Amino acid sequence: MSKRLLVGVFESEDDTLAAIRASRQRNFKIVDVYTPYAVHGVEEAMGLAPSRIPWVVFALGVLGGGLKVWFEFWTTAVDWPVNVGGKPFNSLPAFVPVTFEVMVLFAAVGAVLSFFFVCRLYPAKRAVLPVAGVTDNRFAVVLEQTDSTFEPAEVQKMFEKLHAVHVEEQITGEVA
Amino acid sequence: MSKRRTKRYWKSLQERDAGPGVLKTLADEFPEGGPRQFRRRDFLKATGFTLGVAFATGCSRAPVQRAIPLLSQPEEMVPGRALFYASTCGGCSAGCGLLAKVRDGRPIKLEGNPQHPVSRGGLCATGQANILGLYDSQRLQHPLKEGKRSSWAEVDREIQAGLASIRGDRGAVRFLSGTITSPTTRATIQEFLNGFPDARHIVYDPLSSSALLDAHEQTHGVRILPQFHFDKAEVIVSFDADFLGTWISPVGYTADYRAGRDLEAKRGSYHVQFEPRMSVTGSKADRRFAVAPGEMGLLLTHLAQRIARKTGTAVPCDEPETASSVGAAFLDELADRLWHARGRSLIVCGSNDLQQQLQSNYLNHLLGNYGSTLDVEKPSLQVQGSDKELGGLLAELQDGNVKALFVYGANPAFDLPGGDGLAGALRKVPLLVSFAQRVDETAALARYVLPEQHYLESWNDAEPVSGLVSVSQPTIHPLGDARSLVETIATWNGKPKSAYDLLREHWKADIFPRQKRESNFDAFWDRAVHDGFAEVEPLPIKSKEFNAQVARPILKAPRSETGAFALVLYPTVAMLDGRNAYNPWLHELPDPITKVTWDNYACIAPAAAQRLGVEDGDVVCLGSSGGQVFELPAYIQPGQQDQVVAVALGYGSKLSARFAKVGPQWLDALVSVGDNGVVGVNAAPLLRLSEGGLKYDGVQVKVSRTGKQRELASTQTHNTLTVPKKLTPPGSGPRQIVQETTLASFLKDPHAGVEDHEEKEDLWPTDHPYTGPRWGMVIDQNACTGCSSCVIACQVENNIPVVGRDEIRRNREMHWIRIDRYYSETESGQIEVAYEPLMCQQCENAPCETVCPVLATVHSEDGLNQQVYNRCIGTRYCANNCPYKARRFNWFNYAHDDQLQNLVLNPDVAVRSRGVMEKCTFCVQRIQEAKIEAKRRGERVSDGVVETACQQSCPARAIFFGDLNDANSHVSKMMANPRRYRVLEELNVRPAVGYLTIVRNRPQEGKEESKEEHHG
Amino acid sequence: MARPQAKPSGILRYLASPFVTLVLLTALGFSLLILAPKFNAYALPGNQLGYEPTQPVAFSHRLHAGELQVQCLYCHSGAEKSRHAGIPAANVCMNCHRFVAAPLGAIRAEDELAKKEKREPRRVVSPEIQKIYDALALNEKMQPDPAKPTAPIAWMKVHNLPDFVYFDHRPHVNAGVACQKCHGPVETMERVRQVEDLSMGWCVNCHRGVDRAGLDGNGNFTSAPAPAAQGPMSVTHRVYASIDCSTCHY
Amino acid sequence: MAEAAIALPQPLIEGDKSIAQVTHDVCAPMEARPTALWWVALLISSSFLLLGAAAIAYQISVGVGTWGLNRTVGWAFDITNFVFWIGIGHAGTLISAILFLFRQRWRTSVNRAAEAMTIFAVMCAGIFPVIHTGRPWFAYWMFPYPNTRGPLWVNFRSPLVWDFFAISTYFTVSAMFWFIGMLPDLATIRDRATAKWRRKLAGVLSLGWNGSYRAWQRYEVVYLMLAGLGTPLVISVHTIVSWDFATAVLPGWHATIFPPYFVAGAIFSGMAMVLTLMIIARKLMHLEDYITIRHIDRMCKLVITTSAIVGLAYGTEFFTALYSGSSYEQFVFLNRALGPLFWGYWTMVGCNVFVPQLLWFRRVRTNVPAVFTICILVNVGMWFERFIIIVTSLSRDFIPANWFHYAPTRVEVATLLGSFGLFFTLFLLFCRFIPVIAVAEVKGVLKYGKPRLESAHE
Repeated sequence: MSKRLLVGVFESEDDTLAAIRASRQRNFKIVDVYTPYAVHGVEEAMGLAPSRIPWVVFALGVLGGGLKVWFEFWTTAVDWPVNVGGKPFNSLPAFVPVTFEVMVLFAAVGAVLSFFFVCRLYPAKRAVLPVAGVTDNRFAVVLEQTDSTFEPAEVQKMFEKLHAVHVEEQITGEVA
Repeated sequence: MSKRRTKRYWKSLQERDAGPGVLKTLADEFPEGGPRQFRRRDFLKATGFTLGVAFATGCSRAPVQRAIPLLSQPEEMVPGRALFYASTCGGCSAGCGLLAKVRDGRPIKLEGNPQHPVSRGGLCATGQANILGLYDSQRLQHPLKEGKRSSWAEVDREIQAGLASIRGDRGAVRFLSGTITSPTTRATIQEFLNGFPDARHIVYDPLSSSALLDAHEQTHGVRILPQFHFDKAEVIVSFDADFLGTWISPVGYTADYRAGRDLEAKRGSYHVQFEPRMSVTGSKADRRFAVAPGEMGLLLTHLAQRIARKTGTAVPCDEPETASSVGAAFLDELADRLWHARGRSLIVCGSNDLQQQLQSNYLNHLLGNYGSTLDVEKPSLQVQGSDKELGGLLAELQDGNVKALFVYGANPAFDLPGGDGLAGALRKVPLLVSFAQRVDETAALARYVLPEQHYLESWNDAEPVSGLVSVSQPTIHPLGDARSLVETIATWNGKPKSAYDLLREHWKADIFPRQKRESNFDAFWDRAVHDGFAEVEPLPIKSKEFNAQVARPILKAPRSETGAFALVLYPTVAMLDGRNAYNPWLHELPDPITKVTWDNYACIAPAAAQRLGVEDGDVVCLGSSGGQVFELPAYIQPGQQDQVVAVALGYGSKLSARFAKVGPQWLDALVSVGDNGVVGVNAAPLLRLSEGGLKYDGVQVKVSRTGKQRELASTQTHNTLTVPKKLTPPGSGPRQIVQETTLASFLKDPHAGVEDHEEKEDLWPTDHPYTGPRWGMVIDQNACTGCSSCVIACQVENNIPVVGRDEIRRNREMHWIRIDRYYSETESGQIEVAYEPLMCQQCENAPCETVCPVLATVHSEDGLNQQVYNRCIGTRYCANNCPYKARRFNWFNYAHDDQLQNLVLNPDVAVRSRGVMEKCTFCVQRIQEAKIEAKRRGERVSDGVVETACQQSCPARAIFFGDLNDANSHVSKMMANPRRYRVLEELNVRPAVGYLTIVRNRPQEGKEESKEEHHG
Repeated sequence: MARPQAKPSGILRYLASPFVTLVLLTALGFSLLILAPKFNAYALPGNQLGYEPTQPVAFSHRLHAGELQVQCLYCHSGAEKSRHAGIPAANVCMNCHRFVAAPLGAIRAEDELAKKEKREPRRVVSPEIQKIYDALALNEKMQPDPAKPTAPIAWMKVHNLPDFVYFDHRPHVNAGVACQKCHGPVETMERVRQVEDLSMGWCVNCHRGVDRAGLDGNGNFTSAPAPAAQGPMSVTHRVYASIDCSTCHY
Repeated sequence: MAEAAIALPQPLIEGDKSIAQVTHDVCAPMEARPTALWWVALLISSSFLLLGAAAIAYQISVGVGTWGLNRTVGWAFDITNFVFWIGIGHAGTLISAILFLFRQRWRTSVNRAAEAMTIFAVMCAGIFPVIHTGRPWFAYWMFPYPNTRGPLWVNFRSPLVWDFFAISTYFTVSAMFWFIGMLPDLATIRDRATAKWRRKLAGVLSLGWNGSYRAWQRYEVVYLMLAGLGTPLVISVHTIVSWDFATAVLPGWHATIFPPYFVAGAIFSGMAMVLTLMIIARKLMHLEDYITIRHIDRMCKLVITTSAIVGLAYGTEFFTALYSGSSYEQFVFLNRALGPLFWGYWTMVGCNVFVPQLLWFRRVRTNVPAVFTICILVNVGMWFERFIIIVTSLSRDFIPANWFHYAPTRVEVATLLGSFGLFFTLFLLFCRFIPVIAVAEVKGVLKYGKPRLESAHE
């Protein structure tokens, strides 16, 4: 299932933002935007929904902390209670530091893994770039030619007006 | 199986390091055969049952261990269970009773025999340490002829031939020995000497009390040593007699002394000590005066004159008193107290000066102490040496008149002042035979060296006190080809017999008739062997009326050269006269007073040191007028007389020439003992044999700095409870680590001197009720004399390694129990000493436990602070967090490569490897054994069944141990004693160890009750 | 066309699947978690589960303890009164083997053979039992032969514990723990084999179980459980297995 | 223009760089052959590393006895170094996490290096708790894993177990934070690399990052999450380290002031170390335009702030001791100031309290050599702070008979030098192989302080 794409390449973030806004205005389907750094405002311009990762992180943090406090209680007061320095078997206050650390560890590892998972990032993944330089100094706006109302030449003109350095058409089955 | 033969496993480090050789060593050690009467110990052939001698010879996946059962198992012998044999300590001539704990055929621990009348349960540090001598791999294994290996047959033949020719020539035969208390040995020697026309047995003691005996010869007509009864004395005045430390029979005297100060019975004797240096005894004295040795006679005379006036007898000399450093007022008061307690007082004098001893006798006579606190009817035989006879022998030797000299239990070439001259004279003796366990200085000169058995491997006896005959029995098959003296002499006498037969014969003939209780000799003998001693009629004494005429007043102190110091030579608790110089445990034992190990040194008074510009560890040069020069590190000793330099005897011995590599060897390890490992410097050349006596304080020396340094290996560097002045927070006094009071205050309020702390409430309700026993300990600091016997007892019991001088210098000693020693100064300038034995306090709220990450130290249900060596990873956090610093860390793998020496290891205690923490466990192995045995019998562990090693050995009975949950146990009662406090109680760690205050019999210091001083 | 920038190959590519990685990692984690407690039984040095060494004398526990029903404590009498159960001294063997020198079958066969050959039956001694006689240096008349040296039998120790563990047979035997509980069905074994791993967890879990539910797991404490006030070391509470460290480590 | 310049904040990056220039400036030195200076530096630092490795190998094979510790002083150089390095590590997380949360955009020039420093410092620190044990081969027993001993777990009441968890969590989170931050830059390297190995390696590590904004959006969220988690974490780590002492009974350790005192001290020493490294890096790597005098100035302000907190803590300790009425406590502090280690105490006070006062002067703050010297002194002072706290409290605690001194051995000194060797070796390798400056982040702040001109791209 191939797609016809139109890629506009820009040199500055302001131009890119303008191009995104213009495309949105015209209801073009923006496949993605490629930038060398996190450009502020693209999110709103593209109309992306907020990420749900924070919820995952929160849940994992609660889970980690809960598991740990249970584990500490179980090991010291249930499984093998030992008299340590005359302290009670369930020395809850002393369990706080480790619980906190494990909570943070679960949350942080969860955050990173879920980020990798949702972004489909994994070691040695083949990087697919729309055009060269998007990790250096180029900004790319990728539009999908959804239907016949999409006129590539017109869009190219629009991009060029917004100082696009280069506009090209691509056919692919893979670009996400 | 062969395929897997790549990996070697071992059961213990000793085995790993030794490999298959272990088996060989062990086989050599337990040779087959042996005298018939040892049949019941034949199990030794097969020792090594299950654990003792299991060995690994390189093997399969599993460590191959063999279990070798006995061929025929004696009834009383169960592998893994200890047997106790009553015996007599041969460490010195005091003759204390001991029980040898034997596991699987080898003695592993010596304990005091509680029934023994001499020692009554205690055993001193040297006695405890003697067991290491048994397993000394440098002990002589066979006879030597001219330094080369020989055989008994050869030496017997040659010596007998030599003796025959001397007998023919009517040549002089001399037998030189230290005090021999064994009646059998004495009789055997006498029988041997009787076969020669000119033969004499000469007895001398390197730590001589000859003058004491000579004085009694003059005053009582018999040369005896009276038995002292310190328990009966209410006032004890000691003139430089270190009777709690090294003098004659310290263990017995300590027991007596403690009985006389039993505060539970409201008894508190008054002890005054006059001495030039700080001795163990002086440190316990209620009033102590640092007096130059020359002044001692004056003081005796001054006191005698005062007492004489009170008796109304003619004062021997009424010249005006020469001023002394003590002050007339105190002497008046002392005379009053003595007079008040006449018949219940005791004067002892440690000097070897006849005149002083005569004065001392005279004082005792005036006070009516003979017959009460001094027993001449049942005298002590613990010291018999005669310096006069020694002098005679030395003269004979110089003249070359002695044809044969036998030396037994003595090392004249080392411990007499003769030096090279004496060595030359000894060399001139055509037949010089030395009976020795090791090649000492004398043996090195001898033509024949005959290996003498250790007292734990031979039969012997002793009569330390007239009428008390004590038995020594073997506890192990002899380890080498040694032979006991009596067997050797019996062979020469032409009647070769075993020591056992000789002993029985002698007993049947001489000892058995002296008693009437038993009519059957075998029953008498069995009982004696079982008990370890027999009480019989004392030897008859024909003493005369006291002859006061011989005690002439001493009116003048000897004049001293200006700028010179009086040199005082003294024995230490560990080394005595040097006979223990081979023993690393004793070298590593901190001196009770100085806390220095592995050295002797020149003790100098603080003021004198300041004058000389000398500090601790500065090497000073001692030069005598005779041109002798000694270099020794200085040690600043508080409480020492200003014009005195004190040096310990017994060091610098050839026996110690083995410690070059003692301790861990690593990058920064310093060889810090002397050449060849010799420890210290021999000070014996500075002794003087004059006026018929060995003089320990007869030399004047000039002291000068050398500019060299020698850091002393001390286990305690801060000596008082007051912190340095500039670091003292405003308003804070000395730390209340040790709490003390005076007798008067104690009698008013037994709780006096105890700092109270309010009971702190727990944050949480406790999860840990102690429903079973709860072990606890109480230490009576008033009873503790600092003798350090507990330290060695603990070391033997708990397999504590020797770390060597360099490690001690780095403050890494491993002793689980240490005795902290603090000095304090009274308003009158008297230096007082407080001892505080400190081991793990087994805190209920133990700070060490909370911080261990791996649960290697946790609390047991009977209140012990357990330390699990195999779980420990060695973070040392517990040791840091221990307020008592009672924990010890294995910084290295300490040497366990001497296979023979390893036989002393207690099989019930793990040998710790490097990197783990260890500490006092309250002898948990003994607790476990008692618990299991009690449970087997369906009983509770009854009070007194578990005795910790330190408690067992304590001559002063200062340690109480038991179940705190048992209200009737001794320890519970001591815990409830009003004198009880806890160290650092304010930290609320709740130690299970309580301490009882020190009660000093002197006026209270400060404002309150300053006039109170006389007691009931 | 999109330009692939880096081209992973082979195994990397396979591993690159995040799903595979995740599954593998999870599986690894779980298997470690599950296997860890059993690790000792398989790999760790010093563990001798299944150890069955050849003994110097082919002594059969199956015959003695199984068929002949000799009590364990008859030979291993130390178990009652000492830390070590002990291996019997040769004189204990001689209590029976003074008279029994060979299996009955062998003696009968010799008897018959002798009858057949019309001679006195010879004394039949099994080669294994002969080893005991040799150890004790006995001559044919069962008398010590002074010419021969005695030589104790060096048995192979089967159940070994590390140096830092102090196991004591006494409390176990006296509390009524069956020997088989730790040593397995010795009465069925020709040669003794180690059937338990003797790990600390194995000891501790048994101790804990006993404290909770008695020796048989049914609350039977042999004698009545002690009133609480008397505490764990109480006399009546004979079955009490402490899990204090110092029970075994000192 | 002049008006605009006044109205706008000063640019964070100097030299009016274009985006491509930024990429080039940071990446070019990595792609070129290493300079001789770099080789010399690596040679020196790696020889120290080898020395330290030899010392550790010797210590592990022979025993902890090769250190100057004794039965009174059970910790000294080992734990001093541990706390010192952990403290150093704190600045990295502070700059990347806390300053990120506070939207301090000037952090972008320094955060990469600071985070790297954190990780290397934690690695240096992590060595010491392991090697200080008597049996390091059993150090893993601190982790509660199922075992054949019952199972026997660990003591969760012990601060050392807390430490174990805190440090491993801190290391993991810092490493993840660093890696996530580096992801876009790795992609940049991959895409401009000419060397095959570099392209391959960066290709594997960059996880297929392609600058997609959908990823950027989540990236920003995760980065924020990690910063949010890292901030309490960094505070907890040094708090827990301080509890190693504060939960103990020793006078001078047993103090509630320790957590804030230690955290402030950690940030203090960390900032000083960041400054030290940045000053070296900007010279060596010619990054003066990115790490500007203004960066140094701001970090100096942080140093003086934390110095003031630390100084206050020193004073508070004395006051608390005085006020406590406990003579042990009072003695310990008198002993610190006037006892045998007085020189160490006054080195600490001088370097940590008095010397940083110079930073009140702007002229000092903008004088690079002066700042460099002050920072070195601060680190010396902070090392001594830990040493003094540990050793003086241990060497003279409750019972005078136990008092003993401590002196390090050659092995300990070599181990300390080795930890510096490890740190600088790793840092030098970092400079060579990883962009020292967060390229993607710097690009984001390029326009900061520049007039936004419509025709910026003629």
